[in-house]
Amino acid sequence: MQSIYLGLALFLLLNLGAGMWRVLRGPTAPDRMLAAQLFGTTAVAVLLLLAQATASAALRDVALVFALLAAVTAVAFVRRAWPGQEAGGRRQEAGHDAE
Amino acid sequence: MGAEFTFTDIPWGINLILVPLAGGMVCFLWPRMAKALGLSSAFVVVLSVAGLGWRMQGYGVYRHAMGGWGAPLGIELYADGLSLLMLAATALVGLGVSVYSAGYFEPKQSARFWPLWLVLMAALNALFLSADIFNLYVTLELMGLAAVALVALASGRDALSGAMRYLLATLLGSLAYLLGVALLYHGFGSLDIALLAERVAPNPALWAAMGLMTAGLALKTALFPLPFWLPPAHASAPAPVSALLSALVVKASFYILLRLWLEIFGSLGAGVDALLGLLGAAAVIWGSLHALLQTRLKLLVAYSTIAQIGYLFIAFPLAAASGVSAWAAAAYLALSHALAKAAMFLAAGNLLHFGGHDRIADLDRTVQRLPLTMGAFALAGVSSMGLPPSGGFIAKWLLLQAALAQGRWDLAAVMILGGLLAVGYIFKVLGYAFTQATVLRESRAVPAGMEWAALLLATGAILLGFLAVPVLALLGIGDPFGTGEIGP
Amino acid sequence: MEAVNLMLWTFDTLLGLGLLWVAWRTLACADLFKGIVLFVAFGLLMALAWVRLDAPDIALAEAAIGAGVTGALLMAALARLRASETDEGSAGQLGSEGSDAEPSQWLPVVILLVVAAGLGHALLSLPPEAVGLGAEIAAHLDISGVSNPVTAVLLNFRGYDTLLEMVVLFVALLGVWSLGREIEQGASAPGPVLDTLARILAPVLILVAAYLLWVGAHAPGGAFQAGSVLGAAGLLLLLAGWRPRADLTARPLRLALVAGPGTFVAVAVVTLLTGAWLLEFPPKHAGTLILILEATATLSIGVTLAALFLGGRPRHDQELR
Amino acid sequence: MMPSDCISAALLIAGGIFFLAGTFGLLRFPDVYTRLHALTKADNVGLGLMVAGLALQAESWAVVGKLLLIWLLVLLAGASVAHLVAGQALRTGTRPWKR
Amino acid sequence: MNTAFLYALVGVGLFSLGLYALIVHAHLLRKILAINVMGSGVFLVLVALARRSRDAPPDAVPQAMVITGIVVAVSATALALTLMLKLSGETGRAELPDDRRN
Repeated sequence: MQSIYLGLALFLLLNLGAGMWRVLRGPTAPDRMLAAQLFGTTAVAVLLLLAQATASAALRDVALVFALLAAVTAVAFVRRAWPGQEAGGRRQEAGHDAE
Repeated sequence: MGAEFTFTDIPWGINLILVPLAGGMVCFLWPRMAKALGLSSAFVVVLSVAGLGWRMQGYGVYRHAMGGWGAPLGIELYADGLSLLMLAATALVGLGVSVYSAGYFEPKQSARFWPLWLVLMAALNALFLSADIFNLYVTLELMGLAAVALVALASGRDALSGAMRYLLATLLGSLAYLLGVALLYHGFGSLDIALLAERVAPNPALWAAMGLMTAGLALKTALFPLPFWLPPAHASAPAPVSALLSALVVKASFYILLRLWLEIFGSLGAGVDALLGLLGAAAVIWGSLHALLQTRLKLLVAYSTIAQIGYLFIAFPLAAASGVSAWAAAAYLALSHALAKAAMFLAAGNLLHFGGHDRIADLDRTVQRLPLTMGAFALAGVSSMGLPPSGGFIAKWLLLQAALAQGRWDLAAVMILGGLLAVGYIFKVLGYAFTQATVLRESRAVPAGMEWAALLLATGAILLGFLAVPVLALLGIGDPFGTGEIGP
Repeated sequence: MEAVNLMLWTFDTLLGLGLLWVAWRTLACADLFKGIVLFVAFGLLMALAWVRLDAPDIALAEAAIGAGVTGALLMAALARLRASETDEGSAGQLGSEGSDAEPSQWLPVVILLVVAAGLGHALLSLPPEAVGLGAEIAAHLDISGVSNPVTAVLLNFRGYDTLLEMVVLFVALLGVWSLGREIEQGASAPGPVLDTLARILAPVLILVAAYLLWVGAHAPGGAFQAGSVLGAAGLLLLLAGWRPRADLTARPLRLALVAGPGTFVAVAVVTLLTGAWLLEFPPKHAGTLILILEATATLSIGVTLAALFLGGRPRHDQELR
Repeated sequence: MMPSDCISAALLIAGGIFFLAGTFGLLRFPDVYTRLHALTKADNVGLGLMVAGLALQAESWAVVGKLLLIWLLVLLAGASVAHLVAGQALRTGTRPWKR
Repeated sequence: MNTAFLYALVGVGLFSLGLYALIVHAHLLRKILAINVMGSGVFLVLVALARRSRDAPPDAVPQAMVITGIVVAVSATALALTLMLKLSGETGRAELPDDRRN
């Protein structure tokens, strides 16, 4: 059973690496943010698997905090980093965000 | 306790940390009381340092095991003569700056200044008392953030960019220091300086830790060639803050460096201290020349700080070669420079307040109009130039003696050249202060407290010229420099 | 067993390389927003690394602060930066970013390679057996008042560090407040979804904070983790457009901000008066004292983080009272 | 291997496949709205299956509860964030992809 | 290679990467990110080296130091970000003046 947990954790880590491509590619800010969201979920799964594999219950608390904080970051993104101005949106789409 | 509680039992060392800390928090809660609280805290700190000195004279070094655990598990406070000297500098400069600030800041600024300053005072005292390398890191960060926030109290782009540059430099220095802490802990299994001193053996980890910590602390001390952050931060800050930074904050990181060298890195040999001496010599020349070229008074004083820091580092090769007196000279210089430089910045602040500018060429006839301030500047200048009678003279004389005794003519020549350049830039200011103006400019009155604070600090720097014997005796408590004797 | 070890080894290697790669992309990419998202991902990977290093306490702190609060702080700062730069009409400066992204200085590269090689050599030369204070801690854990060794170190053995560290947070807040008032953000109304989300998540966050605080005595968790989660709750409420009532942002807010360090100083004074040493907890009461310290520290850390997120003094704060 | 082990292994692997599908969608789908769709697959179903698989192995009901709580939180956050991102994307003028 | 040394070397790598970025980038937000990456590297070294002997229980002192360090880092980051915003409000750009050479 342990090798299944660890194998899956390893597989999800590789999955994370693949998702990183979307963060790098974009093209729009929400694309990057969605990829980060998937990162959060994947990390939660990895932590739960490791918790079971290494019999350390504390990792489930880490996963819990992850799940909560990923939501806060995403809300911060929607409310702040992506203010919803026409101009800002178009510039982001063009692929090189303004500072 | 009750009946048995005596004067000796008062925890002087602890007061130095807790009183300003509590004062700072109360200031934040009740801003109206800030000024009164700040002044009384500064006063209590002076009393506590006196009490600590008195106790140490009777009973030797001061130790306090935080939490009662003691090293290696817990953190220990430790004060010997060197710590006492730095604490005294903090207390005296702190009192002077506090008196000055009571008149300097507008009410709004005052409410922001006092909590930050009191926390900075607590951080400095905690730093000088700490005997634990990680605790030193925390005090370094506390000191750095408080200092940056204080610089940013002056609005305007110069102060903000100065503060930002300073923040980045201080964070970088702290991180390098912390990586050194990691290497020392994992190499030798302790965070306590005394225990580390027993355990260290020259190996790559010790070398790497030495490199990281020396570089990080040298950056924070603004040693040449890394002083780029100092002039903008020190020159654009409010005057009392400039005084605190130049007099105390850069000395604090120098103090840690000195401690580490005395206790831990001393065994690593001569190559590095020769390099530090070379950088120090370069700093003396570079800083003095830049000071001479400045047209703004506060920038001139800031560059002069870089030169004076150079002298501190010249002590490294001299002390490594033989004499203890080089270390004593460096400590003496740190103390007298603290007083003199604080006085200079406060005097510069008075001139700025008075005329609305600090252009050196336009300091016309300030001697007649602000005699106390110019007197303070002149007296502080005497100490900075190293002329007798002053603390600066004693320190540089000791250093020069050490250099000559070892045949280091090159270092001696640098010191003399630095002194001559200092004469140049101090007299440049004084010269303009005596000139007649064709038109009288508008001016604002300077509160008496601000003038007297500067003058008293400068007088202190001069008085140190007469107190060499007792001060060096105090410095010898606990034998911080590792031999049986101290002084000339 | 071999297969398990190989998998763990592969996991570690991939994670390590991933950390370096994400850090490199974070710092090298031309687009700042992308950099921030990558930094959040970096925090996530760091938390996994802490787990692999048997440091779940740090993993919790990293998950809450590194990947959460810092990410939100950075995003809010970037949004404000863009707003201020468009206000200045500095559209002409957009081009400068390109030159910044392609630094071609070889001297720093050489120096840093030398530094990295030297440090790597120093690390590898360390003895293979760790020399630490693990045994010392284990020997004193039963009289520390808690059974989680990390909490014992933070609140008892090295409690003085923690006192100063609470003050560091306080100083950062003083600095931010002295730089000016909060920067108003012209964000649109939160809308029903965000409002509902905040209404559900904020209480959960507060409950989780309380849980972490309580569990910290005997399992991973404690004041910092709890405080950061509490801070995240505050952040979420602020993001959902909630603002504290005017009468709360004056004295009560300031009291909450100094509660942590203030209690620490108060306890320090009491221990000094009743015992011989500062912060010396009698073993019988150590557990209670630590809980009191942690509870107030959690409150202060949470409130301070939320206040730092505002980026300045709240609107209704009166400075001179 | 016990029968419960087999079931939970199957559930875990199925969860892993959904994660893979989510990443694949994130990489291959043409615009932010369709990618949102992919993301929710991983969030809801992938993590759900993994949680189910791990819950079968859990040593106590408290652990099962915590696992469920984590899943619910991720679900809630994922759904709200998807909604917010989609709404904001529409408002900022990102056009849905058309064939 | 031993896990402990692997992560410690990654820590050194992060420290160096961050230092490089701190030196060559002009934009303050990047400099702040660089400082944070450097900090993470230092923390990693601190904790990883304590795991050299895997049989013993983890050493809590480095872990406590890192938790302290993380709080210090977030404080410094918050102050730096506010300072950066003030500066860019004042000068119109989030860079240090004549910082092209550094």
